[in-house]
Amino acid sequence: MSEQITQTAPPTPQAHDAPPSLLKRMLGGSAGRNLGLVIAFAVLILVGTLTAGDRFASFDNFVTIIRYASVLGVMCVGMTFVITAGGIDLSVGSVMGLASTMASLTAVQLASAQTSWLLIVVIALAVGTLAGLVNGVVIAYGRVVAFMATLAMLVGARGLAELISNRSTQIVSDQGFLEFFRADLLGVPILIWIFLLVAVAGWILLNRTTFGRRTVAVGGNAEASRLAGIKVQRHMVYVYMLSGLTAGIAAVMMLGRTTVGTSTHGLLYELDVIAAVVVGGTLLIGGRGTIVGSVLGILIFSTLINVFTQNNLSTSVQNVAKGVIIVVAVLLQQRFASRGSPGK
Amino acid sequence: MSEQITQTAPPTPQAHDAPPSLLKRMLGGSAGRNLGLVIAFAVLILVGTLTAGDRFASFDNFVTIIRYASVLGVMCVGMTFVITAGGIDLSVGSVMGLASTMASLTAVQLASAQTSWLLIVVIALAVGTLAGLVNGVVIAYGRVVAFMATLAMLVGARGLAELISNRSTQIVSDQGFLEFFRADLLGVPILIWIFLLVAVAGWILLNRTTFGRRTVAVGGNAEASRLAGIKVQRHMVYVYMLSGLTAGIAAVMMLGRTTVGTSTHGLLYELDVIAAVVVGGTLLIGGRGTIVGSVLGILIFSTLINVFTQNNLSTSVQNVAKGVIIVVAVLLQQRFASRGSPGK
Amino acid sequence: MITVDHPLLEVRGLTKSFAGVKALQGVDLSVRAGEVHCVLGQNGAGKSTLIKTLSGAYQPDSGEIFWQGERITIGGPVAALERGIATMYQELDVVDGLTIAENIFLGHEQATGGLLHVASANARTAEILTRLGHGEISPRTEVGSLSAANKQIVSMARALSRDTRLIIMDEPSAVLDSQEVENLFRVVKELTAQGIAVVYISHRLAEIRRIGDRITVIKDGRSTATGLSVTDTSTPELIRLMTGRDVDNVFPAAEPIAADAPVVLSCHELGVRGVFRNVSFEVRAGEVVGLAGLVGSGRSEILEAIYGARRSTSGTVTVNGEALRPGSVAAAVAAGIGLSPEERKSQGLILDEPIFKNVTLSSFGRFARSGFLNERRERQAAREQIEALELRPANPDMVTRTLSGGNQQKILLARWLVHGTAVLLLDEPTRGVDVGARAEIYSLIRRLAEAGTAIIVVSSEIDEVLGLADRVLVISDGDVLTTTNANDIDEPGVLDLVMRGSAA
Amino acid sequence: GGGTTNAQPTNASVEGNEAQGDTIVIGFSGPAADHGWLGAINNAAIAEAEKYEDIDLIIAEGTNDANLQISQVEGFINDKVDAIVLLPTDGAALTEVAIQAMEAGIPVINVDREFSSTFAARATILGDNYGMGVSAGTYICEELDGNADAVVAEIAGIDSLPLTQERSAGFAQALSDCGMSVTNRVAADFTVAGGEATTSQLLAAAPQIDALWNHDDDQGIGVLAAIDAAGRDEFIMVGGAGSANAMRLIQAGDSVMKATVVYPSTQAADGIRLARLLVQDKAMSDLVEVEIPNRIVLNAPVVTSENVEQYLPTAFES
Ligand SMILES: Nc1ncnc2c1ncn2[C@@H]1O[C@H](COP(=O)(O)OP(=O)(O)OP(=O)(O)O)[C@@H](O)[C@H]1O
Ligand SMILES: Nc1ncnc2c1ncn2[C@@H]1O[C@H](COP(=O)(O)OP(=O)(O)OP(=O)(O)O)[C@@H](O)[C@H]1O
Ligand SMILES: [Mg+2]
Ligand SMILES: [Mg+2]
Repeated sequence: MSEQITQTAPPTPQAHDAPPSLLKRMLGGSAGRNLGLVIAFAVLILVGTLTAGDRFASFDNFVTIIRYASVLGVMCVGMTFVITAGGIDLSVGSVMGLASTMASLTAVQLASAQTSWLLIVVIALAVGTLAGLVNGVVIAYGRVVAFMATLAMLVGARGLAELISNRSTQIVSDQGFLEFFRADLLGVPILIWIFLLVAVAGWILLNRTTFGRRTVAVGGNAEASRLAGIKVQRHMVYVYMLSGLTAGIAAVMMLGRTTVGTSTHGLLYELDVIAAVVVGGTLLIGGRGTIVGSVLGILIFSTLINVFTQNNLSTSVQNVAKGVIIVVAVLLQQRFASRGSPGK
Repeated sequence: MSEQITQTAPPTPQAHDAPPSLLKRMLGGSAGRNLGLVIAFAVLILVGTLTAGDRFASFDNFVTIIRYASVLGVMCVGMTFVITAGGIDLSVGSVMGLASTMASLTAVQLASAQTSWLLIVVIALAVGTLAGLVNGVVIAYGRVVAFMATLAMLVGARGLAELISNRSTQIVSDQGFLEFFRADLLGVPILIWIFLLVAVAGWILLNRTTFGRRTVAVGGNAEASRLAGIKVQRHMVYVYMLSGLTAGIAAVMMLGRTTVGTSTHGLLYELDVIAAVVVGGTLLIGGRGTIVGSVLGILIFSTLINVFTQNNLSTSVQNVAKGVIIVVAVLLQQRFASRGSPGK
Repeated sequence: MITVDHPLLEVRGLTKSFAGVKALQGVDLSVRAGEVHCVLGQNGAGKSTLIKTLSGAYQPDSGEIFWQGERITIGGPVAALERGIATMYQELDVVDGLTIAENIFLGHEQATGGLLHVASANARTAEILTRLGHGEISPRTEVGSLSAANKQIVSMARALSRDTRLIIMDEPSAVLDSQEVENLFRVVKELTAQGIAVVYISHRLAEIRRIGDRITVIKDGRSTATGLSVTDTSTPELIRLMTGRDVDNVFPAAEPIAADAPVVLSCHELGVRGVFRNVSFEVRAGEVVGLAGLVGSGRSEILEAIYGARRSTSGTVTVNGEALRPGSVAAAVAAGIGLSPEERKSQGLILDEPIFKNVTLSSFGRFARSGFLNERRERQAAREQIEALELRPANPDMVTRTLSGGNQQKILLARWLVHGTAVLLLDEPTRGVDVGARAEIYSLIRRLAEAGTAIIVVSSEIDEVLGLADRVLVISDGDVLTTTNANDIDEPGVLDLVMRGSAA
Repeated sequence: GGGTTNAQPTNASVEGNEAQGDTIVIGFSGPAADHGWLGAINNAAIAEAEKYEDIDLIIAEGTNDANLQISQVEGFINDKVDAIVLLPTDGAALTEVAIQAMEAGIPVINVDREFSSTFAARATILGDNYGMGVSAGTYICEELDGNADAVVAEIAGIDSLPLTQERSAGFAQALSDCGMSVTNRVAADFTVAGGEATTSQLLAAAPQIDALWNHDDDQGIGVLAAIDAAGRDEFIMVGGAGSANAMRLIQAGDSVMKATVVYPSTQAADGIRLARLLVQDKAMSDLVEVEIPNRIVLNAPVVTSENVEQYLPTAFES
């Protein structure tokens, strides 16, 4: 297997002299790795501008695109950690739904009491993190394959959300909450600022901290990491908690965006989130992750939807195109990345 | 030399004589590996009988359970090969929908012409196999990660099915077709016979043929298989074609069962199918697969639904229970299997 | 010796590069029927690449291959196998989920119309295993449950299952103990007696002397000498041909340990149920203790239990007077124990990460302030060790995967040097490492000991254990048979003990 | 029990119908109640059954998979229930099993999504999807005075459902009758989030809109959230299905929401009642005809600020 990897995507020649040149570092670094994505994104914007003109290429429209991407984008940041660590989290969509339901239910029940709307936020984040904790413990200590453990959470969390909400939609009427999350700051919606904040925090966490280093190490070789003294199981739990936390943040954003909490929030989001992260260049087998790539990945998807809507094309056509684009993007990604992912 | 024997079965000190006893072979063999499943299944039947009595424990009810399982079960057989070979196929549900749409569309358009109903069958199988071919080629030769390639097919095939059917449901009115697939043979519905046939054929193919050995080998160690002279890429294509073929067979069965072809057939089936296969004991990382386990896995799921329905429990409760049961089943499976799957 | 018009296999001017790496730059090789032809060279010289082009796993960029005088191209593994070239690869190439018989007939299954003949495959496998001196292994055994040594035997059996003219063995003895190596040699002699040629790759020059007929030396992708006679070439000359310099292939002399050297590590009645029991010994500062024994005797497990990578079920481990929590690697590392594991690639390194991150894997936390890493300082610390150990290439940003075995081993040592350890556990520190790097690692281990580190070495090469260690524990089937000064016992002595131990 | 369609009904008075009869077992199966209207359908059915002591309701609710729903109906047949009330996930796909039930002597009441054969149901209760589209279109025609240049946007529900297609067809027909047409159309998925997401895209694609029809008031919450976020109020919006929430907005009159088209959420409840009458050989009161009708199509009235008081009490909560 290890040989296949080196074969599939030939390693770029590496300079033997100690500090690689700036250009090489750029190309070998995130700009180079993301070149395929940047090209894909540029082509998409070009197509949008050509087919929909000013309606597409307007500030407001870009805000629309990014605001749509922001809820999913926040989850992409958490998912990037999980996948980099060699795991997968199929439950993010469901957990987001569950967190939104729990938080809005509290909001509705406390509508009379004079509690701060921060409580809504705290509950959503706590529910998300808790679900992540359960995922992490079952995977790391129960040694259940991540795919199955989080699939179980996907099914279970959705059921739980339906049960506690009795399948009804909870409308949040707390004005403080709504005003905050539906507001603009410097002409840009708060949701986009939150997305930006989470992405930047995620980038720093992954690339500049010991937590990020551990995540990459565990995903690259869990056994070697364990024997080097890293607490692999505990770290995996943290990583899933992080993913749950971002699902909780996404739930708050969704509450702000739609004003309601319901068990149907986040349906099938896991597929879009995973697709964006992998298209972005994070290796599904672990050991390599890029937040910039994940953000570009989700922006590409949401621009795609926008371009199609601008041109009045049906969801069916969108789906066919999306399928093709996923494959093409992964292929491009492999071509431009310094190392590709193996064929399985 | 005594070491091999102690090595093969780590915990207990073993007798030194070479041929293992019958009991040991049983426990180490498929019965032992599936013991967890058999226990789970037995418990489920017990619960059903205790809570719903004769309504549950009747021949007709068992036929209902198995007939429901048969459509999914056929796909489980194909999926067992894919997962054993180290891949994954998220597209089976969509491909089944696409095949049912294409086949029923032909049937509707040829209603006047006097073509045999075998054409419906042939088209469904061909569409399924073709989709599998595309998956296989993109994965094996394009080296796109299986998860992404088949996710793209999931999205794309559904879109295509909607496009060609213009989203309308196609009613098959060919009497020959309907009579055949809705008939009973020896008091048992044809669909169940087909399921049985596919399962037996799959068992033989996996356990008694070169193709099966190679599937296990490719999933266990792709590079070693290549060096042993196996054409790994070509084999992967065959495996995905097989999965597509079973989706095609399932489409025919679905046409027989519902009399209609529609793009909504098979929605989310991939999750149930994969869950059943993995709960059944096929390793998600490849290299080990069991058809008997997969069949037991899907029967457990369909019995579960039946027991819940008999007891008037809501889908929400069902979902929560299903989530718990997936995790417990995988844990049991690991305990009783001779080797567990790793934690990621 | 059979004389024929043409050599069985002849290779001229073979080249092969991988995107930027010139692995082969002109290799000549000529193999006669019935001989054992040894290929020598340092790590990364291109030996495995050479044999992979012969087995059809790689396609050469240029050069000619002649088979019995006829020019051929080997298009793929099947083409090579059909001509009668079978290969035992360096990386174990067996499939864990299949039985021994299934592995052996993989790719040429005994079948009609795709349907397998399980019984006949098992019967033929049993025959081959018996011929290999392992008739006691059942052909139905799943390969995943075998030890590395037995997997090597399966690999060998696979080569024999075909009608072969030439068997290529890429470091077959690396995972074998001396007893198994004897067995291997017996089989090789049988094969050559039947006119089958063997290409044999090993870093152990003593083995070459015992079994080889002729030698080809490869250096930096070029054959620097071909067809040397084993009997006419001295060891120093071989080493010069391989490395381009003189290497003292002797173990560095050990200073006697100071009488007042403190006990650093002490194990008291340590045991892991079903694997080993009642292991008690002490290691003092500056002392090197060797664990000798056959493959599968439990030596790795003892190291793992000390290190907390495996939970001990009885006994205690004490470092500098403090008892360790069982089953906690983090506690062991914090107490100053370091482990260089047996499987370098799968247990030791993150192959796709740069050298410096592998070097600091156990200690990167130290280069961080409230969680934020300072990569500059980290790289600097790694660079110091890289230079001290003469790790090549000396570029801390190089990806680890491309390094030779010896240099990868040095990364693991560098890791613990950066971290700073009181106790160093070395499991097979020279497995697959070439003569030059071996000598460097030996002297490094000595230097570390002299600096006061307590060291435990496990090696399948008994002479290595005896040469490196001050004191030796002989282990068999999870029992410590004896503890003695390394000077008071020799290789036959150890083997004798082990034999009697396992017979008892 | 054992109702047959041949027996003569015995009573047609309201009091007679309310009187307790033999206990009957009714099987009810519907699609996954994954959104407000469907939830309301289920809840209303359960509430209706609870009103009668002589009804024993078995619920096999909640699936969008025809295969599974068929096996649920098979289960009812195995259990020999007295009647089945079925809201099929796909009318055509459930037709055969419904016929099977009818052949086994179990009357089937078809709700909302119609079977493809008249032999599959003893009685059919439908909302008027096409009529909904027509009502919405007609209302918009009137409000915009048939201005042919007006920008009319449509936010559909799940596009692959026949009911969505019927609604769109009715809408297009009514608009074309007054010389107008749909300029922008997007399809959501009946969820709040889907409504919000598609609407925000739609609003970006259409900078100026005159009227907007949203098929479903559940996804309407999301649609309104998106409109609010975009700060748009230049158009009138018409809803669909008629949730209490939507009606309250119409009543308040301070949003773009001006009207909604009712799609009764009481269909399954009516189905339960009909099933009971059928099995107990009763007739529908207020009809002269003693036999239960084969087909009942419910009205799709437009609710505006003028008549909202009348509809609000029976509207469903999201
Ligand atoms: N698949 C590959 N891709 C890129 N470089 C490779 C590949 N395989 C080998 N190399 C490089 O080619 C050179 C020769 O490697 P090779 O494995 O043939 O050495 P070797 O003589 O077998 O060494 P060792 O004694 O450690 O087994 C090395 O520099 C190695 O890094
Ligand atoms: N993962 C495992 N599960 C069960 N038993 C094991 C496992 N690993 C090793 N063993 C058993 O433990 C004993 C010691 O094995 P091990 O291979 O570590 O010994 P060793 O002396 O280190 O030999 P080697 O030279 O191969 O490293 C053997 O009987 C082996 O079969
Ligand atoms: Mg080599
Ligand atoms: Mg060992």
